[in-house]
Amino acid sequence: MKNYSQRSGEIGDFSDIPFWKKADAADLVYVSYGLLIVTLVVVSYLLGAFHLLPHDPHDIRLDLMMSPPGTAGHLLGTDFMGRDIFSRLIVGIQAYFLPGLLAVAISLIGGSTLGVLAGYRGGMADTAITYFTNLVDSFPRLVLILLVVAAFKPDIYYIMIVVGLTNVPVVASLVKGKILFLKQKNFVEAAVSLGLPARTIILKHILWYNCRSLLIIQATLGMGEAILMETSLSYLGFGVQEPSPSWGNMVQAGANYFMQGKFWPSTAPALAILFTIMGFHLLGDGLNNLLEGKRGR
Amino acid sequence: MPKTILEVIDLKKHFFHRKGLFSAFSGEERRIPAVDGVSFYLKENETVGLVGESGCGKTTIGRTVLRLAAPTSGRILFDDKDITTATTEQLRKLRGQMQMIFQDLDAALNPKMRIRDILREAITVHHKVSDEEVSRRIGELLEQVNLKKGKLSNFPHELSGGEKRRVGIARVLSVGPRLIVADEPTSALDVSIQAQVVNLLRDLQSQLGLSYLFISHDLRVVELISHKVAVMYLGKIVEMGLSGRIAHAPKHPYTHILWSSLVEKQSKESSSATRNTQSGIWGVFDFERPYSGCRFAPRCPVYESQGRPTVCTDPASEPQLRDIGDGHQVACHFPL
Amino acid sequence: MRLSGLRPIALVLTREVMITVLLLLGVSFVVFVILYLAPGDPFSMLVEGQVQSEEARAGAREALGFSQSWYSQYFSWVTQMLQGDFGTSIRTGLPVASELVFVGFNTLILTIGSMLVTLLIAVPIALYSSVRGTTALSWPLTMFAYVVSALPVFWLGYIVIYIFMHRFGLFPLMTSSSRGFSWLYALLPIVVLGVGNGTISEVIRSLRDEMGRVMSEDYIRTARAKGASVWKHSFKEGFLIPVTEIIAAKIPFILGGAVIVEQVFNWPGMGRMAWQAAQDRDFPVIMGIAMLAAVFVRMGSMFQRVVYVMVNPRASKE
Amino acid sequence: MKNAPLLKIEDLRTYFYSRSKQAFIRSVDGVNLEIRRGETLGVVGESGSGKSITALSVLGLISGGPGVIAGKILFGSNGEQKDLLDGLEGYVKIGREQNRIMQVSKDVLGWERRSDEVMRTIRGGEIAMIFQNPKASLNPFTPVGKQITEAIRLHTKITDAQEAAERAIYWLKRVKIDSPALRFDNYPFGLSGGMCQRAMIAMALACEPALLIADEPTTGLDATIQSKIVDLLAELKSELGTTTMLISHDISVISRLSDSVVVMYGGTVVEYGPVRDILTASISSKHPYTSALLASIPGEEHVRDKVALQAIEGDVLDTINIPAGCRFYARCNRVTPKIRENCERREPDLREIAPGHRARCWLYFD
Repeated sequence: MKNYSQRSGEIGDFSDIPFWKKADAADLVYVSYGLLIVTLVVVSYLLGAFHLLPHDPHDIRLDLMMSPPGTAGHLLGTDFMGRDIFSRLIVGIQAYFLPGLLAVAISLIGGSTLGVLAGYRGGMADTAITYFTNLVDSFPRLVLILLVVAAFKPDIYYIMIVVGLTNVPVVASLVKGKILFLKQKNFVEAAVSLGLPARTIILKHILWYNCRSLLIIQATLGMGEAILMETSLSYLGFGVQEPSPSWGNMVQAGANYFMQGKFWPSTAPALAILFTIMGFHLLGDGLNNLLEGKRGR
Repeated sequence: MPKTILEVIDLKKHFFHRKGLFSAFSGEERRIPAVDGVSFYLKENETVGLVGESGCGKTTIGRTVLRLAAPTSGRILFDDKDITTATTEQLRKLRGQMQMIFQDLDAALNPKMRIRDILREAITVHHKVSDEEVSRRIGELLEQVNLKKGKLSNFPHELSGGEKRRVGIARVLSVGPRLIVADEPTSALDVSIQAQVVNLLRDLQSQLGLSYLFISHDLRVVELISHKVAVMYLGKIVEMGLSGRIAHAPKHPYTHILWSSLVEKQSKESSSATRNTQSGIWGVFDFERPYSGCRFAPRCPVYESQGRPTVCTDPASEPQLRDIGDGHQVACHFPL
Repeated sequence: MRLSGLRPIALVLTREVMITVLLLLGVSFVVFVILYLAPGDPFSMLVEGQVQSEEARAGAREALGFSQSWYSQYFSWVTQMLQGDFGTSIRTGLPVASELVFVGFNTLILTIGSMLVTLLIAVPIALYSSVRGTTALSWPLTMFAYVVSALPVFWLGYIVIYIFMHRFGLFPLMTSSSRGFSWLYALLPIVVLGVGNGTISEVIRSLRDEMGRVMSEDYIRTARAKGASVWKHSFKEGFLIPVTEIIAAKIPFILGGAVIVEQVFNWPGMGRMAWQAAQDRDFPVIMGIAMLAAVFVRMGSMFQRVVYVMVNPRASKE
Repeated sequence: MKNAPLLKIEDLRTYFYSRSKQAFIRSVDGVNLEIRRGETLGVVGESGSGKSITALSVLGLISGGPGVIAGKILFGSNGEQKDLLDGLEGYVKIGREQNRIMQVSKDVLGWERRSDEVMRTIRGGEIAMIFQNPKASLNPFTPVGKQITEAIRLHTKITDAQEAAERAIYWLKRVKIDSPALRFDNYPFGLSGGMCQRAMIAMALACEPALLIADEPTTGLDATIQSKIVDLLAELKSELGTTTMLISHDISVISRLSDSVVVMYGGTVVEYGPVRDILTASISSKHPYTSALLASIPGEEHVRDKVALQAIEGDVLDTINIPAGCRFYARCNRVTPKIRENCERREPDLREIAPGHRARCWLYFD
């Protein structure tokens, strides 16, 4: 059974219907959850940056080694060196926050530039960008990162530059697609024929009005991607190195104890990864549906 | 004697399609002569209609004339000035005087902008104008296109087709053009709304002294609104003249077929006579089919009834437009 | 009829092979540039690694020299590679090429298996939700997809290993000493990578959207209007083409995931080897792996193109 | 029974729902019409008048909720009369406020299943349909001939592939496609729009349906091709005598091919009658919408005298916002003071104003 009902009263002016009534309930839940996660991440980042933590994350307490969650003062327990897991989780955000923003910035700026070049100018630029996309797609991202790590040094910023660069084609093709859609509707031509300068058309009409939601969504997805990459590489031992905490190297450090049935040292960061990445994904998809109206009529 | 505002001399616009990735090396290209040597002129306060089947190049002419696309060869004179090689910046200035109405209702309307902002932007493109002046101009434009003020704060998707078209026209008028290329301005609209738009365009012409290049496949509308009509076939004008003569005394077999197909649909009993003139019309209409001589010959009933004269298919004697009196021009070896 | 049907496929294949060659050259160039710019001149190390004997190496050093221009260095390296010489591993001293065959095969099994697992999970969900729209089941299914896509695959691996170790008393790690190929050893990593490669929700979404788009095409309406099977008519465009596209597009992601899963399960594949090589700065190995991975990816997209051309009569005309 | 109409639609309602406006789009809102055996019924109307949705509702091809919510579609091809919406009430609950439907609960999936069951033998076999935009309406992945063969094998006694193929070629020839045997193997992308529409017509007629629904068969084609398609339809009509429901916004097409005409506006029928009464007779005895529509089409006299067209003021009715009174009231130029109140408040019925001629207008009754 599906229910449909019309508002009683005068139809005609719909502007007084609040946006959350028009939207799909699921999307609102997605976006609220996503925003909650983003807020938590930002707040935790700031807490970590100013060292406002329950415990010093580097404070080794051999007497408290492997205390289970709930031990007095240690909400999530301690790890194999007796360090507070909760504090280390908060500090772990330092590992990906700024590098992740860098990756997102690279992909958005690079992607919209190339996308505009390919979509607006077309021709050779388009062909070149297609090849660039194919080239980037030919590398598994992680293999490329391993190569860079081996050649230079295992530095999280190097890794994030690669992540950002490899996301450039994704953003570029989306921006290009949008421009081609607008072109197909003669929108760009109409703007040119009105006499608008190319700068206004590209910056104001294309990027600002028509690509902004797309870019916001890509930013959230890109951040999720960056977190995944950072944690994966730290897990593999190439990202953030002990004793600096990262969610990835925390999982790795807890792995041996996991097999002994002591779950918490690796489960806490793993769940943090799960819920955070999910938050960014849900935020992206929810925003996509809200702003672009993928569902319903 | 009204001044000539637009003159097009032997305009050609060819599109090149590369056949694939490696064709750049092999030089294998597909050439589509969308516009293949077209000449005509448009006087001030006059309307020239451009008709033809889809894909015959009429829209391309409109775009090229406004230099939205660069011509392959030929010359375009606007106000006796050659704009064929004008720079982007020169063109941008010229756009204050020549405008285009697009077939797609949404073309002129940024979906994320309110109608007021769309009009404001258009008003301020070419002139620096104060805010009061902008609102005064907006009010004036709304009156000209007969649109309610309440619509100003709406977004484009909240408007009906007719309203969108009116906003599009208001946007075009806001820069104060003298020449408007109207590309199928009524085809996306309902019959009852079409009539409103046709009337509006005619009123605007008499009020503002506009000149129209009116592109449409709707023969009745073209006949109604145009002073002169040019009939296009495969990138060429095959007949041109006063609209009444084109409609009622066509000389080119193709023009005859176009107009009789209108009557055909209506008349209950299609006479065998008209049916005969249409024989052979099933030939597919496209640029890729090779032809030599007259490009209409493969579909031409006269060519058939004359016993396929060689002059029609001789590459050396492609029929050219020639005057047969009263400014009526036809490109046919055997005019009706 | 049959033969004329094969011609476009052959054409596409040649085209794709040419593109692949071009892209592999590009890949090798990117690899070269990275190593060329890296500190400690790893590229010279690499070229040296390709030369077997000590005397020859000295000769090569002389021949190549540090003063030599970058393009001749690149050229000589590519020529060596084309002759099947990927150099010798710095760590083991063995020729890289023969090892690549072994690890490549292992990873290929892992990749193909995981792809199948991903599709087995994603396709039914996508079909269900594209046909049924929103139902009571959509919410849990969607959530499942999101959770699975955000799940760190290494941790998922631990859980699975833990369960098997404690519940079934099995130790599902592929150790170097293990002889033979136990199906369980093979199956677990495949399932873990298939579930945890992070692409499931995207696969579901793109399949569902594509199916939905095709279902609203005019020709599907025609099929319904004439009483024909909608599935039959939508199969090619709504299922076959998007699935092959997904396979081609997701291979790099699965290969990336393989690096981690092979690590967790001690699977002797490319990923583990790449990890080891990155730690040792064993450039001949890591390069060889990068090239091999690129070959895998291109093979996937070649497969997709061939299917597309076979299915779409229009594509073969172009 | 013999004189019963082939298709009789009673009070059909097909709604859609706009989430953003929280309101129903009342695309088809109480349509009544009938098609007699052997006749061609023309359905004229502008966009949003509900003409295509009515046709799709008949075949049960509406997707998107709530869809068909009320009415009867009586179809009787071989003796018995069958309601194609039989049992619909079991799947739909309707809530009204002041005689207007404001709530609908529908078991959409259940109804779809049930409808597919009822329609299984009807679709393609008893009722065939051709669509606007023929190029997109043919499966681009299958040769044209195969698509026709499929229809033949589904709905006729011919099940042998070879025989069906021969039959398909016969029909391709019948719709005047030159070298039909060659075209048989062509994919739709290799054919022109006119050719595709011919193939669609062949596919629809190959199963010898009792009713053919042609939804805007000429729209989007070039003028010369349009007239050729109309010629073909006229010829097939005289040869086969297939009962046809012809939907078009193009009045010239309707007037050429139809015996009776239905004029639709804003989701209802506003006028019904023989074609000569409605599309050619004097203004006096017609629905104001019909006469205004006819007047707004450019004709000989406009061109000759260079006079302005008589446009209908205002906009096409938005079927979300249906007024309480006459749907055409806001745009009507023939409201008299005497009937004004009725026009504004109450919707008129579709009533007979002359033998065989019905209109929905207060002008003709009080």
